[in-house]
Amino acid sequence: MKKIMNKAEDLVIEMCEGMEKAYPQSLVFNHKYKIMRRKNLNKDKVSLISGGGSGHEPSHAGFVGTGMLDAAVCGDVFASPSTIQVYNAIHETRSSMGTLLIVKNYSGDCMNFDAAAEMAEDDDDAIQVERVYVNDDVAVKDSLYTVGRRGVAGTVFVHKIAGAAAEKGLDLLKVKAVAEKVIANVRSMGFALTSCTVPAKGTPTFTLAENEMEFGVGIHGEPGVVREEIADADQLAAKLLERILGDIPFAAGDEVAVMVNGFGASPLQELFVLSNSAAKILAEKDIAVYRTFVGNYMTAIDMVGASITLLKLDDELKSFLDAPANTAALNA
Amino acid sequence: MKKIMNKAEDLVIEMCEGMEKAYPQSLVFNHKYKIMRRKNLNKDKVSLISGGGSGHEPSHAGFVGTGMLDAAVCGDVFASPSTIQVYNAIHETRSSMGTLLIVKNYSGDCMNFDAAAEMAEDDDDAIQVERVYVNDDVAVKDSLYTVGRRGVAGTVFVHKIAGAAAEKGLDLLKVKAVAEKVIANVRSMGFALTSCTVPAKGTPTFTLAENEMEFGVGIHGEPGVVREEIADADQLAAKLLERILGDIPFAAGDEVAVMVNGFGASPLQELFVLSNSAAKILAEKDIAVYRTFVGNYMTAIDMVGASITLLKLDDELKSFLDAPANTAALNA
Amino acid sequence: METMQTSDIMRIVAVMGDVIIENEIPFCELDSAAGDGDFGMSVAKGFRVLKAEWNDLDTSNIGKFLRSCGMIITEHCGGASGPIWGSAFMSAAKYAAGKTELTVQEFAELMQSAVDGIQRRGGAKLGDKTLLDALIPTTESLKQSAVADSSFKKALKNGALAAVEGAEKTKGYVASKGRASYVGDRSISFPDAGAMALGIIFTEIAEKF
Amino acid sequence: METMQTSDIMRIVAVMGDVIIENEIPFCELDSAAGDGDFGMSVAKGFRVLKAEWNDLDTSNIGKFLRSCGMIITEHCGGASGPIWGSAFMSAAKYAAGKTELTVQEFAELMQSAVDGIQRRGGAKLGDKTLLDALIPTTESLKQSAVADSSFKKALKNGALAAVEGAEKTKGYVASKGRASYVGDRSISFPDAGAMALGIIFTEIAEKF
Ligand SMILES: Nc1ncnc2c1ncn2[C@@H]1O[C@H](COP(=O)(O)OP(=O)(O)O)[C@@H](O)[C@H]1O
Ligand SMILES: Nc1ncnc2c1ncn2[C@@H]1O[C@H](COP(=O)(O)OP(=O)(O)O)[C@@H](O)[C@H]1O
Ligand SMILES: [Mg+2]
Ligand SMILES: [Mg+2]
Ligand SMILES: [Mg+2]
Ligand SMILES: [Mg+2]
Repeated sequence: MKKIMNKAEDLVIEMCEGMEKAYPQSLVFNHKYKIMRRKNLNKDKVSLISGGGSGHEPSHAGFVGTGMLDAAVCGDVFASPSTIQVYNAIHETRSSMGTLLIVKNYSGDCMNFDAAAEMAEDDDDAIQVERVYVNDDVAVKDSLYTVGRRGVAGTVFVHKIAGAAAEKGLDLLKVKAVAEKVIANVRSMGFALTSCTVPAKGTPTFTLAENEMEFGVGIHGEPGVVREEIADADQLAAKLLERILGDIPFAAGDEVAVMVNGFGASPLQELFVLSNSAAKILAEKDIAVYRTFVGNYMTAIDMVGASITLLKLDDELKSFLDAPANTAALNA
Repeated sequence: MKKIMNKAEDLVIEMCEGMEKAYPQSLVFNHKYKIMRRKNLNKDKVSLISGGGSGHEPSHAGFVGTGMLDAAVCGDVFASPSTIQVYNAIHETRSSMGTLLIVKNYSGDCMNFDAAAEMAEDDDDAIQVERVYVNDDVAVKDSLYTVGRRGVAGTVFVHKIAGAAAEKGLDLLKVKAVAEKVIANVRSMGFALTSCTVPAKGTPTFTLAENEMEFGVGIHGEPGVVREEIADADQLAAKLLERILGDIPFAAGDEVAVMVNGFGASPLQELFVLSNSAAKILAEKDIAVYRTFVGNYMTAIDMVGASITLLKLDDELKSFLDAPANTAALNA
Repeated sequence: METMQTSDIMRIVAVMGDVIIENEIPFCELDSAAGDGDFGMSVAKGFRVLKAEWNDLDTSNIGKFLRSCGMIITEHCGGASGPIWGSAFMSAAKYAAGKTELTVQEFAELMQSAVDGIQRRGGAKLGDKTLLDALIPTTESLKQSAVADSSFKKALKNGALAAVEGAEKTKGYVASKGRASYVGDRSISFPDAGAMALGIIFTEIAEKF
Repeated sequence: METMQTSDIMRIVAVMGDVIIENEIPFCELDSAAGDGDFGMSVAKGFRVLKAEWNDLDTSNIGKFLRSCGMIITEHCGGASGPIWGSAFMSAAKYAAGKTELTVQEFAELMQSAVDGIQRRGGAKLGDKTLLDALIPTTESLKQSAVADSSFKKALKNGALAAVEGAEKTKGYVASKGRASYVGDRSISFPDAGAMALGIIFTEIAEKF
């Protein structure tokens, strides 16, 4: 393992401290509960909290700021933050309008965010808390008998759009409804050319041969649909889009936002090549691209690979997508 | 080699097309001469052109836009664009105020940008062209008998600050003077934990043992000061800053901008750890950090590693650094 | 009738913590096959804090003791383990509120409360390939021991056997809860990490009792 | 007096192009030791375009022909090679403006113009570990051949020998221009890629003439 770090057990704290020092005007870091929050909270809007295991940088702390999140709760690498951490984040960012928790659909995250919400609602000075669960990864079958699809890069669109809705002053249930509209219309799928390496473990989570890729990989290195031979960028875009477009009814003429998301170690030049391949296919299928995001948004530490996310847009989603945002990782 | 691409020879074109499609409102790509330019040029300000070999994404095309560059000329991977490409960029972005070329100090780049400037000045409808050469890499000895230091991540500060000066309406010689002030006050140094792989070649440029790093590496994988055992983040920051602070007279109380720049495959979590280490050292030395930039700005394709850049600030540089910018890779 | 005192319950939790801390790496390995390999780390993290704060815990009765354990576990166990183990302790604490001793019957009911807490939190049932596949058989066995008027020694021993047996069976299940569920059929043939861990923990508790 | 016609110069450039294209990979390898390994690619790219557009070149005289070569090379050779080889051709073209034949003496002067063009562009001198360490000896040798009234055949042969010898010597130099200069002392013991390439190219031209 070759990493720029000190001790693995200090990595999350040092990373968060580094981030706080880089954005002293806008971010405050709570060491005890590993909460990154906006420095200037607006008590008269719905508070938005997300978070999860670390290792997905810039998610989620990179999206804390005007027009997006109020706080991100940081777990250890790939481990959900605890109930108590989330509970404290709810208190630290409490507003007169209530709180929305944006949870990626993993059982650990769901249980901790749920329990924290219940704790906050049970308090004497109860806080109204609503939750949404992002489950955009079409690599995983959605079924009544499983925990359902995973939440991956599409989460960033939820942050952006629900963030804009909250900033505009919508009430808790309306912000929640907007977030759920995003969730209903966003789908993602990714692939890995190499595994990530969890710092505390020090060795890759899985091993691929020189000509292999893991198609449908998760953002923690979870296995996906199939392990198969590496394809070129045009083929990769076609395979990913086939799955995504097969999962949600898209009609010719629909408008979408596209995110080509790097998993951490794929260079930007390759992400733009992939996004070019995707754009060609969408044009052929007569799906109009309203906006494109290319970069590292929801990473898997240092995995080589990428995902494509499509979000079907209507006028409401478009206006929130275009609204101003001022965060470390996304400015609009 | 595991890369997301189609044919290696099409990579630069496809990447640029992908970029143009992702930013259709602001960018136009000239295929013949591989020039990425602003869609809406302002003919009444000094035009700023940079560029160089590809492989440093988001440099340089990612910094084309309001408040920064008017055009980036894209060479093949790690190869200077040709004189004719640069010449055409000068023509495509000509303004009533003249043109400044921001050149990274490599012999190929210098020769091509120089020759292009001479061609443009020799034309019947001569364009006034000035040049600056960025040479911030303290890993390389500056001497009268060599081509001098290399230009690396500090170039991005030149784009930002000269871009703001041009946007403000300063004349060509004043914009050039501001750019030269940045160059005089900016120093960088980097290290690699692994080599990059040039797509056309398909194998790493150099090989490091599991416990080795190349200290002082260049952004094309050029060797640096010494190959030695990997150090931890605190030690790395100390070693880099020692070189940087040894090269330019810093005094306690000085204010600086810091850039912690990833080389392409180092995850953001590690860059924030490194930036945290650097911040601790600068605080000890009583050097005030005015702003910090952490991310991939001047990459070496898919190299694992990073660099630190310090820019000594005065009030003029601060105001230009803080001025608005609206580009793919930097928004202010 | 034979009863456990607060100090007995404390001893049981102490043994549990020691087994977890000792087995941190093996427990991670159990989670590597089909999960994400952090189970040992996640539980050990919380139980290490518990050990460090052992002398400051409220031990005025069994309920208070279990509640103060539950708070620490909820805060410091990572991932899914925090809420699962935390809600088990919190729910058991509610059952034991004010109690300073427990019969075998009451101990079985306390364990049932733990099961209920976990199910309320995580929604899993028997056969979903989670630690419930060990914990539910243990609880059922304890109930039978109460009916049969067994000693604690014997009840704990049979309970541990039931856990080990239940954990073994998880090899044949497809995971439908937790991270292993993403692997679908690929999870077959690997036992569930949490269930296996409970088998090991309960065996050690029965031996030390 | 023996002279070269425009067609002879065209043949020489054609051979040069063929050698460069054939040796693309070996030339890259020469640049790998201390440079960045793209030299073969950079020059071959331009000469491939030259070959493709060969029938459209202006061949009305030597100056025009070299100028149209120089334009293509300047546009299509990558990296440092574009301006270096481009300015060599453009500068030689200026010398040969309007000429349709060249004596050995004039050919030597044309080569001197190429050297001057490269030096104006890149500022390197003999001993800086660049292709000038081959090209300058070749030019000096051609001048001596002119004084000695040698045939073109002999002049080219001696010129090629001088290039090979000059290129060999670069092994002992520390690079001070071009990318190899960043390596400092580490560049010693590796010859310069550009100089070695000229040795190979000139040898082939002399043989084919
Ligand atoms: N919904 C659930 N109900 C009960 N136990 C569960 C549930 N989900 C997971 N588990 C248990 O937790 C164990 C994994 O814990 P851990 O590795 O800490 O969680 P994570 O999945 O977040 O990495 C599994 O082996 C299983 O026994
Ligand atoms: N200033 C210079 N003058 C003359 N020749 C030079 C100069 N700089 C480099 N060269 C030649 O160019 C060759 C390298 O060309 P190339 O690999 O295309 O350039 P780059 O350094 O941009 O990768 C060197 O081997 C050397 O012979
Ligand atoms: Mg986990
Ligand atoms: Mg080069
Ligand atoms: Mg786990
Ligand atoms: Mg080269």
